[in-house]
Amino acid sequence: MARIGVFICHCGENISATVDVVKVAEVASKMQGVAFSTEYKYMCSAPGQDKIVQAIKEHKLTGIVVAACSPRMHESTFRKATAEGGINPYLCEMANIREHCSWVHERSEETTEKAIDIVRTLVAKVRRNAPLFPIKVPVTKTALVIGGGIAGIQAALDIANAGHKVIMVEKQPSIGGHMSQLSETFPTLDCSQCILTPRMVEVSQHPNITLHTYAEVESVSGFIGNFEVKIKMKAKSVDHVKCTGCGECWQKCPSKKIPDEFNAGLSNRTAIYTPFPQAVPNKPVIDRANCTWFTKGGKCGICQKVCKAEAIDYTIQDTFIDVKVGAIVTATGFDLKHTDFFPEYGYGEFKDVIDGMQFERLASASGPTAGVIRRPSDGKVPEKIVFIACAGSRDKAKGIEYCSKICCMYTAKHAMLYKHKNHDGKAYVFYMDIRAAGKGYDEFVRRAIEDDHVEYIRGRVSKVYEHNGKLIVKGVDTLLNSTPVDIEADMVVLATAIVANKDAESVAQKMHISYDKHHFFAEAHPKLKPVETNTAGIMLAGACQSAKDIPESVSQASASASKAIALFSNNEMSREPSVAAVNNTNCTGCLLCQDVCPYLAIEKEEIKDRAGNVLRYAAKVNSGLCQGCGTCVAMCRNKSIDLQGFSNEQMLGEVMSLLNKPF
Amino acid sequence: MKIGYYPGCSLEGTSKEYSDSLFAVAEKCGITLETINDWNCCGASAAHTLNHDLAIALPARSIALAEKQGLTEIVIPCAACYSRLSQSQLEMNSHFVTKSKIESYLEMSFSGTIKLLSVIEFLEKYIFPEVDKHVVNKLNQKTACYYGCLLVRPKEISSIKRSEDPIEMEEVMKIAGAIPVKWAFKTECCGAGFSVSKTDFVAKLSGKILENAAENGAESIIVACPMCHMNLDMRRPNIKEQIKKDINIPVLFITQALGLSMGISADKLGLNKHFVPTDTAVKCVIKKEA
Amino acid sequence: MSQFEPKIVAFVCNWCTYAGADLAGTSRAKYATNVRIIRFPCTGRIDFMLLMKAFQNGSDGIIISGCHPNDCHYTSGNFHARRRWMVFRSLIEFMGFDTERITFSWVSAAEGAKWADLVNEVTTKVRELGPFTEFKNLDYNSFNQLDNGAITK
Amino acid sequence: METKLLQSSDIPKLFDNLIKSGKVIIAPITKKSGKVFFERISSYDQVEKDYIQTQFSAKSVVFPKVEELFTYKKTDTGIEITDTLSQIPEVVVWGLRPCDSSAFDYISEFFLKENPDAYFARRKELLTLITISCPKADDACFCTSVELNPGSTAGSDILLTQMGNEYYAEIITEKGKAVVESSSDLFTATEPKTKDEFLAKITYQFSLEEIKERIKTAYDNAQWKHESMGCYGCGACAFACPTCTCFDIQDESDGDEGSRKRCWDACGLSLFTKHNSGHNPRKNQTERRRQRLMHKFKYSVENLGIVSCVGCGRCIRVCPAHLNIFENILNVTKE
Amino acid sequence: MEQLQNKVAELFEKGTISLMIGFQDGMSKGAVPCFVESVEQVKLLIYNSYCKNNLAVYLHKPEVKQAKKVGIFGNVATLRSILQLLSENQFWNIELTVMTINANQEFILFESIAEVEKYVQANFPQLTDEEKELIEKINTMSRQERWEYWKDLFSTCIKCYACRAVCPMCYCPQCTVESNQPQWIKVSAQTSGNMEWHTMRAMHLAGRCINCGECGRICPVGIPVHLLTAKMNLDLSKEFGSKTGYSASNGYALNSFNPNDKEGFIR
Repeated sequence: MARIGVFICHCGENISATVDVVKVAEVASKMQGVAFSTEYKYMCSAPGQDKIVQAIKEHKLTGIVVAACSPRMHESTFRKATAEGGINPYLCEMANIREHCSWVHERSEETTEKAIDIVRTLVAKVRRNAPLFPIKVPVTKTALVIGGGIAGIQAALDIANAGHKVIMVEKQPSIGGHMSQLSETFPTLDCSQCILTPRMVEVSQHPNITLHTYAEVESVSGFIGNFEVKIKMKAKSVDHVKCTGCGECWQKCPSKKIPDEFNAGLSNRTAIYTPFPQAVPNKPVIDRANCTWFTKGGKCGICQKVCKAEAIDYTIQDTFIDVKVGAIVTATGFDLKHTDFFPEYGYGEFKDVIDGMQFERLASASGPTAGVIRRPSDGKVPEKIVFIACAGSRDKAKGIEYCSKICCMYTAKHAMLYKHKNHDGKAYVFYMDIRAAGKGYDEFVRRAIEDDHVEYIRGRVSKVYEHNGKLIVKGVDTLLNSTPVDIEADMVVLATAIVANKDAESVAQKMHISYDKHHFFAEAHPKLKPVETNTAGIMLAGACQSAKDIPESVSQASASASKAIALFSNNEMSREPSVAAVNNTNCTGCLLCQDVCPYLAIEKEEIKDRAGNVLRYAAKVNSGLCQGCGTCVAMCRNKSIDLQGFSNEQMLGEVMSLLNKPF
Repeated sequence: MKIGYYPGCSLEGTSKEYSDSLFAVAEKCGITLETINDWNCCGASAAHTLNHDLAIALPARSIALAEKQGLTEIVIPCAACYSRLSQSQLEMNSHFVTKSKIESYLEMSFSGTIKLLSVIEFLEKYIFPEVDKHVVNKLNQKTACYYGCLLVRPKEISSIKRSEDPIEMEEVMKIAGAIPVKWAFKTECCGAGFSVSKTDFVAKLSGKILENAAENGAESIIVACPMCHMNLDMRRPNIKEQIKKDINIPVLFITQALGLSMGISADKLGLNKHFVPTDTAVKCVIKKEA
Repeated sequence: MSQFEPKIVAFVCNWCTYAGADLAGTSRAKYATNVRIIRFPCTGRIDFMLLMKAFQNGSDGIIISGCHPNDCHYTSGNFHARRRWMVFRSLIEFMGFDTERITFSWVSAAEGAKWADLVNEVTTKVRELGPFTEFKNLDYNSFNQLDNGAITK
Repeated sequence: METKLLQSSDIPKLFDNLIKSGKVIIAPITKKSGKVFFERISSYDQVEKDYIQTQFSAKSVVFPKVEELFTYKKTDTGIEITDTLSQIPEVVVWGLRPCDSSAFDYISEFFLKENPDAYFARRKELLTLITISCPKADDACFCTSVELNPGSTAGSDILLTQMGNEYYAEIITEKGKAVVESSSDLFTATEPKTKDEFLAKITYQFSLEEIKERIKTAYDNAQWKHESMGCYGCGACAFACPTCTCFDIQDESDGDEGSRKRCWDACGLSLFTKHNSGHNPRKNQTERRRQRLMHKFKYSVENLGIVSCVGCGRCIRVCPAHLNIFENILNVTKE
Repeated sequence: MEQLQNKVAELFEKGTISLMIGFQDGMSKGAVPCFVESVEQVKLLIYNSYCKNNLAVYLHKPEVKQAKKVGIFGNVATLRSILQLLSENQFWNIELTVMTINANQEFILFESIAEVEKYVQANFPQLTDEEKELIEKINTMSRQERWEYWKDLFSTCIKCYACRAVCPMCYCPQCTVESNQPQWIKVSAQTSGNMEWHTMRAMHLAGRCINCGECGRICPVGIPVHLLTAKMNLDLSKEFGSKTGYSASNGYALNSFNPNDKEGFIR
């Protein structure tokens, strides 16, 4: 006979404000199999948990139902408490009367009734719970880091320095990511390259790190501790073993008119190229889409002729390698909206309307203008620059409601850099709000305004148009009684919105992690699990999760790394035991279940008699591979497979418990 | 082919020529426009600033009447009316409660299935397919297409794709054999909101529009909104004071321009009803070589 | 008399819709109290028999919801489920079952608002349909007696 | 024994009287499947007139396919038990065949001989059987072989035999009398008549005496296997049979409330004798089939002194594998 | 007829089979399933238009399994059953010798399962017109009519499970209706429970049923249960191109999927 304890949480006021918790507890006490029920202000608090421990002892409880918040929030908490009380933690279930009840309904009879029903269904479930024991699985102590930007680099180094193997995959020919494109960095104005490139080199030379540039993740299977990853090595057309990186080839390459991604299209590159001088590895690849040899079918071939190392090989094909890893850090970064996204600012047609990254390149000593800020149209040094913050960001009409977070800071930085380079130049910034929360950030903005006399105008810009050689910026100053402001500028810099990579969605689907509607990857919990995803063993780092500046990306990367390291600190890990199991006396051995299993966890088992002759065949679940989706359970005709923790009895019990009770 | 027609006050008054030209063009293409019986004011400019329900109810009534009349599509040439009717239908369809409330005011049922067409949608849908047969002339002039505000926003109701930099009218003009100019003030405000209270201000805004059109070499300005037309056409003296420039580019309704290309007479199109003489524009027109 | 309040049982997957419902909570979206959520690891786990049971046990409507196609936490559970529902639905359709009372939907972890709307819509719809007496009366013959072959007064 | 005449045209009146007097009438009706079943009816025009034999026998009026013995409900005060005995009404069965009514003699013996069954007793007590003798038969009928005939009065309260457009009524019991008296105006007295020309002709399949004798030694007959391998083990024969009385007590509960039910069962089903251990003393269909046949002609004779087969032929009509009881019996009793 | 008997006799002598499943003459019903265990009994075997039963179901019988080497004679439905069951990994422990009589009344003894596949695929049957008509009739009913139609039929169901007993595809050691931990379907025969049973049966057979129609033919209370599975098969072949009993390596529509499956009701 079950002796279940029911614990109703007030969650401060969060639940008790709309649900009559006392009544719930009182009704619960009468439910079948319930031996004890009570309510308390904060069940998750230490004294709250202690109540459970005590009750188990005093009332010899055989099952626990905690009616509080979502199990996704505190299930583990209360299962621990249950274990402490001396019974199997999996005999504890949570009734979600907060997210699913008290928070979504007004205080009323119905709301309390609903809470009672929720408790009832879970009591019915717990009555049918069985003790479960964690499953031990081996851990492959190698991490995969996807993306070689600052976040990826940091994560890789941290894990590698902890003595574990790391495989880094970067889709570009060089690691470095966006940070390598930046000129100076706020709030210290130290040179981005100077702090980044040493890290890049460290990665390339680290004994524990295997670096695959110009490569992409093709598919991910398996599960935490035991992922199997297929990596696509895009054909570089250059044998990097032979290549000395001398540079002959790209100096001689005739197709020179290809917009240079690294310089944000402000200059051109050749078909065989390294993205930038400090690239790691500093060896070229051939951009086949733009190479005459590949476009014109075997014409040209100059690079091959000039290469003394005979490293050029046009016949190289894409190849695939399979690796086993225990953890994955996803650091695939972000993308920027480009000026062509803004019809009101010239639809990308005005040469001198540029985005933030382009300005970075103009301001960068290694950039196309060697650090002299010139306007792209005619190379003149602009006398007036207008910076427009929140270009796209925080704009429903543009479909981007969120704040891109770093624009306020880098816009201030840009304005400063400009002023430092041209003292008589005028810089205007149109902004909505200035969001400078961060160490030394607000001081930085104030410096821009007060020391460098950058003119900040609080208002939006409705239009930019060309008028005899100038860019007319039509805006408004909302602090000056909304007077329209027209500025004749030489150059306009849009702090365009940070968006997810174009392929973010497909990447997420490859890894089976969820993502928000803007295709930024979703963390497992907004507060308590900010770097994990809801696929165990896959962590997030950097702007692939949301807009971030460098320090944030780095700290998140280190956090992810620490998660991986923690995982690697044991030879085997224990997994949630809610996996499928076969009752092989009933199993027909039709094995139709084999094909539904996405993890190939179902095998064919021989049932033998004592003499060892095969009597029949039956299905068998490999609990190491099974992830507990239960698809096989629903399609097994005579219910010979069942899912621990969500068994047929439990689920049916839950449904039946709603029997003839008025909702 | 029969399409419903909601005139609104302007097209019966200040911009009669707009409706004349619309009818002329439609007739050419074998389309009869059937006016909604007992239509009423759309409530533009006043209602929605005073009383939300009223602002929904006024247009809703006209739409409900149209439904009663068995119309499935209505063309609404006036941009302001179009905006109000669409807004009303949108809210009626998306808010069950509002709908029942308004229906009770109107004592009429409202299905909200009727298709509302702005003049541009109308041209695209019914005139373009016919147009090759009928276009006999090339306008042969640089035109600045001016959209104003109501035609392009809000995006929930507007049929225009690129609200900040629309191109639909340009498409029409190309068909009519004109040369649309690139210019910056397509969607700037003409000041209509203040046409009674702050005429100087209006003149200033409209002036800037004319100025920019002129700078970009426009020989005529094409509009699809009675307000815009009034401000750009009627206020020239006042504008002159404001911008210290005398600009005499004629302002044509899109339907007038199209009409010309179809060889409809200037008078029938009401081109003689404008303040700024339109003959300069009419002169440019040449026969279309076969 | 007071208006009829339908009983609606929602069979949802843990990773998308359950989380979506959580989000609806954290964002304090308000919706009808008529729904009771039963949590499954995946839509693939939802056995059609449970639907029959739910109706038999007096629910007037059912919601089934999980991850959008391609978003399944287990990669393909929802695809299998989708097929199963396609078949199941046409079967009960053929048996004259009122399919209006079963609503299938994809609600992702990010769609708290959609969840709230869904619940409200379904509640309104089922409220209009009224109690599912058709099913509840199955076991009663024309004399309104329990039809088990035993003759009673 | 009284004999009377009843005009066909008066039958509806008879029905009305019976219903008015609060009796429940069970009579043959045709379902959407085209098959004829005994069901409760509210007026004579629902009744099927042209049928050889109903799909199932009339036993369900005294031995329902599911008899709810009682229901219980857990309340705050304790446990409520509702007995269903009081729910049993007065029932008149119309239009069953002589073989069926004779079957009532056997099942009554079965249920009432020692420690009588309350539910059955009550139902039987309130039951009146108005039998109609068989005007036609099919090749499954073999009542004559079990010493009955299409006009036998055994078990009936009234036996009607259609003669043109009037019915010749033999009033056998007091219950029968009561029915007649309740509508005395409809019945006119008449001399006893001979029915034979109005009765169906039934092929004679075997001599019961011989079979009863031979089957005593038939248990080990090798032929059993061949005769019963075809059996699917569906138990349809038992459910259709007027004398099969096996049942199974089932509890259906949801913890707080539930009911105890007596449901039909059949020795043909593989679960019938299956033990919890998984062991099954009747391990295959052959043995189950043998059990059924032996019971009809041997065991029931030993236990109650009655051959529990009335030759209605239902098991033959419903058998998916076309097994034929009298063919089987003949084959397994051959020397 | 002689051909059949001679061939089988031969097979017995060669020791190819130790048990033959066919038909024998039945006084009342024309043809009765018959199990021949020796050459002597071979003369019992007959073939006539009454031979409708799908004998494949008997292949699950323990007695038959024990025989190891089994000969079976049957129509296309029987052959399809065998193929479908092979695709479900059954019969790994019996050697099957399959024979049939084709449309021109010629006796065929298949040398291999591959041949059976060829024959079946060449003579792949459609639903009978009568079945199609009935389904159409039901489809054209209003929803309420359909409900009432089935309700009336199911009310007479006595849960004898004859439909299951005759179905070659129902071979679970323990059927879900017999499971009482948990009890999915009530034991007592009541309409709702009956409906559950038939829904479940149809679902479990969808994509596996080979349309032999036995369940409908034999239902003691005359419920056309075979229509449910037949309808399922129509849909499945339309939606997913499933062909049951088409080969010994048949795919199963409900354990596979296509990311582009089109359905009109999920929102």
